[in-house]
Parts: sequence; structure tokens; C-alpha cells
Amino acid sequence: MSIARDDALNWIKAIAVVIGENSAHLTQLDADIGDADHGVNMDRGFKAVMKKLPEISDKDIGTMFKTIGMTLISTVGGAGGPLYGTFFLQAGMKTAGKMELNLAEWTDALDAALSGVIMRGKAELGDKTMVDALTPAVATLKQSVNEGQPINKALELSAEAAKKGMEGTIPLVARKGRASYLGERSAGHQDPGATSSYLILKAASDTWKDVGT
Amino acid sequence: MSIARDDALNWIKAIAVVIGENSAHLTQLDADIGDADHGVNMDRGFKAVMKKLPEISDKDIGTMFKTIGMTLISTVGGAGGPLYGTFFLQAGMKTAGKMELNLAEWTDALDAALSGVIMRGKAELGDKTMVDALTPAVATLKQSVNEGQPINKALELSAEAAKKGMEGTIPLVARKGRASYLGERSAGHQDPGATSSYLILKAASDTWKDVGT
Amino acid sequence: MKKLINKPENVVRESLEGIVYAHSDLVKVHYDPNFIVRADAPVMGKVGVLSGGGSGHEPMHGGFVGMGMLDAACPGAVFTSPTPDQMLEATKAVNGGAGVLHIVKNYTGDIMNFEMAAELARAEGIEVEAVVTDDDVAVKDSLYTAGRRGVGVTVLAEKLCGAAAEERSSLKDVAEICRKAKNLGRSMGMALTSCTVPHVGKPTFELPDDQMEIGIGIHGEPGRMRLDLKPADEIVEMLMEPIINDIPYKSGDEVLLFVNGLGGTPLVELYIIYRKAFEIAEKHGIKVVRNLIGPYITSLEMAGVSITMLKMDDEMLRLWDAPVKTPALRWGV
Amino acid sequence: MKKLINKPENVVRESLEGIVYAHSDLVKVHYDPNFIVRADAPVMGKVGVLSGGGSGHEPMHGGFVGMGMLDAACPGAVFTSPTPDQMLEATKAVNGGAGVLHIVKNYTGDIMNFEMAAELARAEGIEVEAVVTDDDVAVKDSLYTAGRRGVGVTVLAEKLCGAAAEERSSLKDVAEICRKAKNLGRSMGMALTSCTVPHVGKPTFELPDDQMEIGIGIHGEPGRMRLDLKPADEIVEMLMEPIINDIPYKSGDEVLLFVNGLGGTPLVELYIIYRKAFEIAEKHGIKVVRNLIGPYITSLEMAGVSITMLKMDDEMLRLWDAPVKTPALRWGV
Ligand SMILES: Nc1ncnc2c1ncn2[C@@H]1O[C@H](COP(=O)(O)OP(=O)(O)O)[C@@H](O)[C@H]1O
Ligand SMILES: Nc1ncnc2c1ncn2[C@@H]1O[C@H](COP(=O)(O)OP(=O)(O)O)[C@@H](O)[C@H]1O
Ligand SMILES: [Mg+2]
Ligand SMILES: [Mg+2]
Ligand SMILES: [Mg+2]
Ligand SMILES: [Mg+2]
Repeated sequence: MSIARDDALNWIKAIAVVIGENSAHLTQLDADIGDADHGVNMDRGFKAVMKKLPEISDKDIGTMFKTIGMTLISTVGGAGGPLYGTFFLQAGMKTAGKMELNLAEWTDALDAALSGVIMRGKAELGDKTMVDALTPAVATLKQSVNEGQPINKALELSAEAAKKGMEGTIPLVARKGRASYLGERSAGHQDPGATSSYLILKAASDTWKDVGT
Repeated sequence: MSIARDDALNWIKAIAVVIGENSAHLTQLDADIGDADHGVNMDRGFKAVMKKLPEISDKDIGTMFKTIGMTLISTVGGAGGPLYGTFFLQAGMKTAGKMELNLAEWTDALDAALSGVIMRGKAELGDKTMVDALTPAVATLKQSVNEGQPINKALELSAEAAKKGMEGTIPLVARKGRASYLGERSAGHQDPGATSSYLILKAASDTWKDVGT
Repeated sequence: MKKLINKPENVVRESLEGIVYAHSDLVKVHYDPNFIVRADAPVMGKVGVLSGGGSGHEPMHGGFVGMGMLDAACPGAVFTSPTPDQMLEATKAVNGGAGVLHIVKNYTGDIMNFEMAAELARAEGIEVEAVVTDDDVAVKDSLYTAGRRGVGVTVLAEKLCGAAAEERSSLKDVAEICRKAKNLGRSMGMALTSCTVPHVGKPTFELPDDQMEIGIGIHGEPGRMRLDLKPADEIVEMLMEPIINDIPYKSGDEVLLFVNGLGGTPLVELYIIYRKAFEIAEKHGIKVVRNLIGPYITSLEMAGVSITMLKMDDEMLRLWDAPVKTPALRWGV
Repeated sequence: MKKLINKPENVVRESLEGIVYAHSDLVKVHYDPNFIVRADAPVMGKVGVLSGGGSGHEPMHGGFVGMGMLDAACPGAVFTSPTPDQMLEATKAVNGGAGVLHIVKNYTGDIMNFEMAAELARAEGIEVEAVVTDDDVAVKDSLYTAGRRGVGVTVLAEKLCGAAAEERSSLKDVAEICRKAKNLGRSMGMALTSCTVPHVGKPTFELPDDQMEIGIGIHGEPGRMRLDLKPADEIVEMLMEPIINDIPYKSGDEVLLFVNGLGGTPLVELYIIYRKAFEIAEKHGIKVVRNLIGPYITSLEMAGVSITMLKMDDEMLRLWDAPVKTPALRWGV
């Protein structure tokens, strides 16, 4: 089995819901070490994405992801906008023309998305950013591909890895983004971007929990 | 017996003390229906007066009162400055050249002082101003003169009358000064200027309590 | 009390010292008695325009001293009118032989101190005229009270009179311009928070987090009524309605619309207020031909806004547009 | 939350509408994407000077659009950098054929969005240069972090670059002026109170009544340290010392001293701050040859102040004194 175009569509809808539910939480995390807007910005972005869906629901996955990327870029602002925009743009390039994805293709897409984020933001692992949640998730996915794991299992593992990565940002001292201005004082707080990244991957695992091998 | 120049001097010193002690109280009363500065202004004024005393301690009562009036005018500001300045200027005119005052002369001086305040501020009895404390005090003094009361007794009665007049301002609706902007809302508060006027007359009664007939 | 000050008793003095360091090209400051005069005072043959009042309303009045506006400003203690000796000395310092106009805000203390100063100045042979501004419609006017308070119109009158004096108009004519502004201008304000007088150390009044004071005075005098917080547009309606209906302003009138911040209100909010005030004026057929937006007559750090409308004619428009060069208001030069 | 607004999501839009009503003689506003351009944009043959950033810092940047300063400003959501599509459209709208300078404050979000916009504009054949301001010495600079924040110098750079562009300097030269300001200017700020982001509804941080935040950012980012409240003079010393010692400024230097209010601080306090800052500069033999005092780069209603010093040379003095006609800064015309 594989991730069909409609599964991808449902994933996007699930993200919009979970970001909406966690908007206040993400904003509070950002208030602690940033400027209190991450949740609001992401929520504004995915509400705009929801408005766009009708136009693209019959398109291929690549077109869908690219449109979402463009929409996020023009509606989120802040650091989150270009980063998540690039994330979906890159995933879109990898999946251009595809109407369904197998685990390896999904993994390639996320890998490209992560590289895009790193290219745009120049953050390294341990800088206390979304990269700390995305990197282990992509690594686990690659491993699952080698191990021939069923998709839903692989997604579950990647979400767990993202969760660990997210929690791992708590003790870190930020070296990128607004939180870095705090220096030592940024330690002890969970990074909002890593949190939204986890929520996005968790949404994939939840949405596609019935997609087997 | 009579009020000697040094008694007058002691009265002024007593006013400076009592105004200092009640500065916060007067300012709070002014905060309720005015602009929270009456105590501070009066205190600033009488502190300046204290600095001036050395220059005038050997002068006659009239010169002393006039100098105090000028000092208050140039240091108090607000409504209190011109009013109490005029109060002492007028009292000074009446007592020009005098080294001591009997009850009738003291009464004339206060009567002139009150007229000066009314001339300057155009307030009538019941407008919820210092006039409401000063008027009954002067009236009682005149009565005491007719009755031939001893000075200390007369001063005690005038202070009591001022106190009643001061308390009588509580239910009044202000028609003059800042408090008048409140209209009905000014009722239920004691007028700060009436309060400082009472304190000034009470200080006379306390200072001169041993001055008999 | 959270303030960027040293000792409360030094607030006025130290801010005057800051003005000297910052604007010695525009103004001169005299201490004890305290007053600010334009750098080239007295200007011979020109009417001197003088105002003054308690401190805590900055930039009014000191920030308006300079070419095209005030010749002198007398700052009193915070929220306390200045004293006659300040006004007298300042009047002498700006008397260029053509007389001096005193622009007085209608508060009992200001009136009485300026009256005494005028008496003293006249006694010294200086021609003095005084005009009292009383534009605050939050206060019901009446012969039996202190009358309406002088607020926003004062700022506009100072600009117009300064320009008229610059044109070498006579004292009589400059005073006439001031009366015109007084008669054609109305204001009303509201507060979201109180302010704290430095030497008092605690807020002048308590305002619950969900309430606002409509009709507030610039010294924190309580206003007309206390209401639950409302959206900005409704608040503007509550201020504009009494302003428009007082004189009243009629369809076809051309006005200057002045949205003033009380000290703690950010500019972004003032533009939201201006937006609605403008729309209400236009809805009444009132044409907004000039505007002023910002904190010009403040109440320390109070969060709130006041709106002023001034009906303009060609002469007033010419005077408003005339060059002005002061620390707080500057154009045309 | 006590604010003079309607709905949090309408704050930016409604304040833009207020600007249109108030300043249509100076600026034009475009909605969706949001940007403000000077009324006569594009000025043919002139370099376009564009800046932008989150809203909540008014008058920066929109209040600086006009002759002699910015050609365009892109307002993002409150405290959120604008998006590349806004910057792209604004860049096109002010491109007079001589290229466009992007003045970018150093925040990760601003950098990334402006980078994308520049890439897109260049793809459309528009010559774009970007200069990043990063003058906040409260943040230790380092290759391994986001680096220093862009604050007060941005305002000064916008004035200088706007004047240079007005003189028809080339894009290269205008960008060079900007780099000069970036290299010669340093800032630091402090807060007495937090600010409340409208859509958040509660203060960004909690600051006890007896404490202050030294080194605050203009988005309410916590600063270097939290200390007990101190008298203004001591606070100014805490800000001036790191500013002076960073580059450092040396005896004999001529500087512009900029004392900026963060939105909720009254002018009277800013002059008390300016007084001490001036005295400290003079004590170091640093000559204050120009100044700017007032709320120009704010953080909503935050009570606090920031100080900026910019070393000036003859060229910069000429550009600073050049005429400017914008809603928030105006002189010489
Ligand atoms: N250089 C970077 N690389 C990757 N992620 C980053 C970078 N800078 C910031 N981030 C992420 O962005 C998040 C903040 O996003 P957001 O609040 O929307 O932007 P802003 O900081 O501009 O307000 C941070 O929590 C962090 O995870
Ligand atoms: N017209 C007036 N005539 C007499 N007394 C007045 C008048 N106006 C005000 N007062 C008195 O002055 C007091 C207020 O004085 P103060 O607070 O020093 O002046 P201000 O109101 O200018 O701040 C009032 O409580 C009242 O007793
Ligand atoms: Mg953020
Ligand atoms: Mg008072
Ligand atoms: Mg007073
Ligand atoms: Mg942000």
C-alpha cells in the first residue's frame, strides 16, 4: 500500500486542525523564548492553506505541496513562514507529478524538505530549532525504509523520533532564531518550531495509521 | 494679654509642621476630587516660608504676613497658591506695623484675609471650598469679640467652627475649583482646601492656647 | 511607581536641563523662576505669545516654544499651575514692545496665577492680553462652576497665534485669533489607565482592568462616566458625538481633526482612532482639511486618547500651514 | 488587555486605513499584499529605499515613508516580519529604474523573507541590494548565533539613505551609506513594563513592580538581565557604557544621540534620560552634534527607552539635515 493523493490531502487538513488546537500553546512557548507569535502565525498560514485546498484537491501531490509552500510563504511571515514554506516547496519538487507515494518516496520528500529548511536557515543539529525535531524523524524514516517497515509503523517511529527531538530542545541553549538572544536563559524551554514540526509529523502518523505495507 | 509678634511667628512654624504632617492626607483628599497635589503644594510653600523666616523674625506682624503671602504665591502654584497668598497678604495689610494683636485686631485680619480669598476666587459659601471653613471661623471670632471672650477661648471656638465647616463640605457638590468638574460625583468627599484652612486655624488655637484675656 | 526619573522633586528641573542640551538652537531656559523662551527672544516689534501650565503634559507647552509658535512657556510643578513670578519674568523676557498674549487653560489655579501675573506685568507697563481656552465638552459649562477645562484646542491656538504674531499682527488681532480657536474648537478625552504623579507615587485613580473613564481630564480628574471597555470604534463614537453636537459642527464645515495620545498610548492605536473619527466626521458631512495625530497634550504615562475638532477658515488655514520650528512641531523650515 | 483597538486581527489593516485618511498627500497604501509607498512613487531615476518589519513599532517604518526617507514600507503582522510577496510588490512599485535598497533589521524571519523577496525581484530584472542593521549591543554578536538585533540605527539609516537617494546617488552608494550607519551606530534598550501582543491578550513577559529588564528587544524578547528598579541616571549609565565601549566611541568623535521611547514612556522622562546620556557622552569627550528624542521605534505600549549613538561625518551630517517630509519626521520643507 501507499500514501494516496487524498491521504496527503487529509494530512494537510489534519495539520490545519492540530495547529489550530495548539496555536495558543505554540504562541506561549514562543512567548517564553521568542516573541509570542509562532502559533498565531502558523495558524494564520494553515487557515489560508485550507482556503486554497479546493483549487488543488484534484492536482498531483507535488503541485499540492508546492502550492501549500507558496501559501505559507505569503501568509505566515516571521521565520516560520520561509522555513515551512521551503519545507513544502522542496517536498513538492520531490513529489512532482506523483499521485501516490511509497515509504521511500515519502522519505525522500521529507529529506528534501529538511535540507531546504537547513539551506534556508543554516541551523545545525542542536541549535534548538525545528531542525532538531525534523532530523531524527528523517533518520528514522530512512532506517525504516532499509528495514522494510510498513508505512504506518515507520510514520509512528518518525513521529516518536520527532517528539524526542522536540523534548531534547528543552535543555539546549539556542544558537539560531530569536531565542538565541537569550543565550543561557533560553535553556529550560521547549522550542516552539520544533514543537510545530513534531505536531506536523504526528499528524501524518495519525492520519495514515491505517496505511500498511 | 494679646498675640505678640513671636506668638505669630510660632503660629507660622506650627502651620509648617502640621501641613508637613498632613501633606499626604491633603493630597489624598485632592486625589479623590481634584488632582492630587494640594498637600504637596502647601508643603512646598510652607517649607519655603520656613526658609524665609530668619529674614523677617525681627519685623512687625504685618511685614511678616505679607512676606509669607508673597512666598506662598511664588512657590505653591495651583489654586492654593494665589488663595493662601492673598489670604496672608490681606492679613498683612490689616496688621501693618503691629508688634502685637488683640482679639479684635486678629479678627479684623482674618476677616480681611477671607475677603481677599473670596475676591480672588469668587467662591460663595457652599461652593465646597476653603471659604466654607474660613467663613464660620471668622463669624465666630466676631461673636467672641462682642462677647469679650478670652483670646484662647475665642481661637478654640473659631477652630471648632472651621472644623464643622470643613466637615460640612463632605455632602456638598463642588461649584468651584477642579472638584466642580465632577458635578454630583464630588459629593461625599471632604474638600482639601477647607481641610488645610481648618489645620491653619487649629494651629493658631493650639499655639496660642495659653494666651488669655 | 515605575518611572524613568531620579527624585520626584527633580523631574521638572532635570527635564528642562535635557531640553537645554537638546534644543539650545531653538530655545533658552531660565531657572528659578522656571521658564523657556525662544532662542532669539525678545523679538522686537512682535507680539509675544506666552503660555504655561503644570508639567506632565509634555510636549505642551515647552515643546512648542520656537519660531512660529510660542515665545515663552512657564512649566509649573507636575499638574500644578506655575506661579505669577514665573509668568511675570517670562512676560518681560519676551516683550518686544508690541505686548504679550497669555494663553491660559481654564483651570482655577491657572486663571488666578495668570491674573496675578497680568496685574503685575501691567503695573510694569507691559501690555498684556489673556485668552482662556475651555474646549473640553466632557464638563458641562455653567456660570456656577469653574466651567469647561482647557485641553487640545490650546495646542492648536498656540500654533495659530504664533503664526499670527510672526506676521506681526497686533496684540488685539493675535488675541482675536485665539478667541476664534477657543470658540470654534471642542474636545473630549478618555482613559484606559490612570497616571501616577511622581511625588504621590501611586495612581491618581483606580480603574479596573475591564473599565475605562470617559471624559477624563488631563490631570487625571475623573470624567463623565466609568464604563466597561468597548471596541475602539464605539469609544470614538462616544467622544465624537458630544464634540460634534456641542457648538455644533454642521455639514459643510471644514475642520482640523486632532487625535491626541495621552502619553502611554502607542501611535498604532491613535491611527485606528483617527480612522473612525475621520469616518464619523465625513458621515456628518464635515470635511477634514487638516489633521494632527500624536501625543501633544499628555497626562504623564496615562493610556488614553483625546479628540479635538477645530472649525477652520481661510485665515486659520494660512496660519496653520505657516512655518513652525519648535522641538515638538516643525514644518515649512 | 487594555487597548484602543477593535479586533486584534484588524489592527494592522485599520491603522493603515487611518494613515490613508491622514496622509494621502504623502503616501499611498496598497492592501493584500500590504505596503505603503510615497505618493509620487516610483520616482524615475531615483534609487528606491524600502524597509519593512513586523507592525507594533510605529512610526517605524510606515511613518517614515515620504520625500527624503523611505519610498516604501512593508508592515507585517504585529511583531512578525512581512512576507516576500509584500516586499516584491513594494519593490516593483518603487523601482524607478535605478534599483532598490532593502534595509533589513537583523532578525531571522526578516532576513529570510527579505532574501526570498530579493531573489524574486532579481528574477524579474530589478537590481536589489540589501543591508542588514544589527546595532543592539545587548546581544553578544557571534557567528554561531543570529547575531545582534537591528534597532534604533535602522531609523537613522532610513533617513540617511533616503536623503542620499534623493540626491540621486547610485544604488551602490546608497547601500554604502547604509553600511556606514550600520558600522558606526550602536544601541541598547531597557523596559519598565512588558507589552501585550493584541492576538495574545496578555503581557509577553511578567516584570515585577520593583524590577526592570535591561537589554530588552523591541519584540519584548527578554534582555541581558533583570534588575531592581534604579534611578534614571543609573539606568542611563547601564545603557551608555556598553554602547560607548562596543565599537568603541572615542574622545573627539561627533555623534548623533537618539533617545527613543518604547511606546508607553512620556516625553518628560525621555528628556531626563537625554540629559544624563548627553552628560555621559560629553564626559567621554564625545561631541553630540545632532539628536533625536521621541518614540520612533516602539514596542507597542511598552514603557521603556532605548539609546542609540551614531558616529557622524560631514557627509552623514549633510544627509541628516537634508529635507524630509514624512508623517513622522519632517523638516526643511
Ligand atoms: N535559522 C533557523 N533555522 C531553522 N529554524 C529556525 C531558525 N530560526 C528560527 N527557527 C525556528 O523558528 C521558530 C520561530 O518561528 P516564528 O516564531 O514563527 O518566527 P519568529 O522568530 O520570526 O517570530 C523557532 O522556534 C525555531 O524552531
Ligand atoms: N474659586 C475658589 N475659591 C476658593 N477656594 C478655591 C477655589 N477653587 C479652589 N479652591 C480651593 O483650592 C483647593 C485646591 O487647591 P490645590 O489643589 O492646591 O489647587 P489645584 O486645584 O489647582 O490643584 C480646593 O480644595 C478648594 O478648597
Ligand atoms: Mg516568534
Ligand atoms: Mg489640586
Ligand atoms: Mg493642581
Ligand atoms: Mg515573530
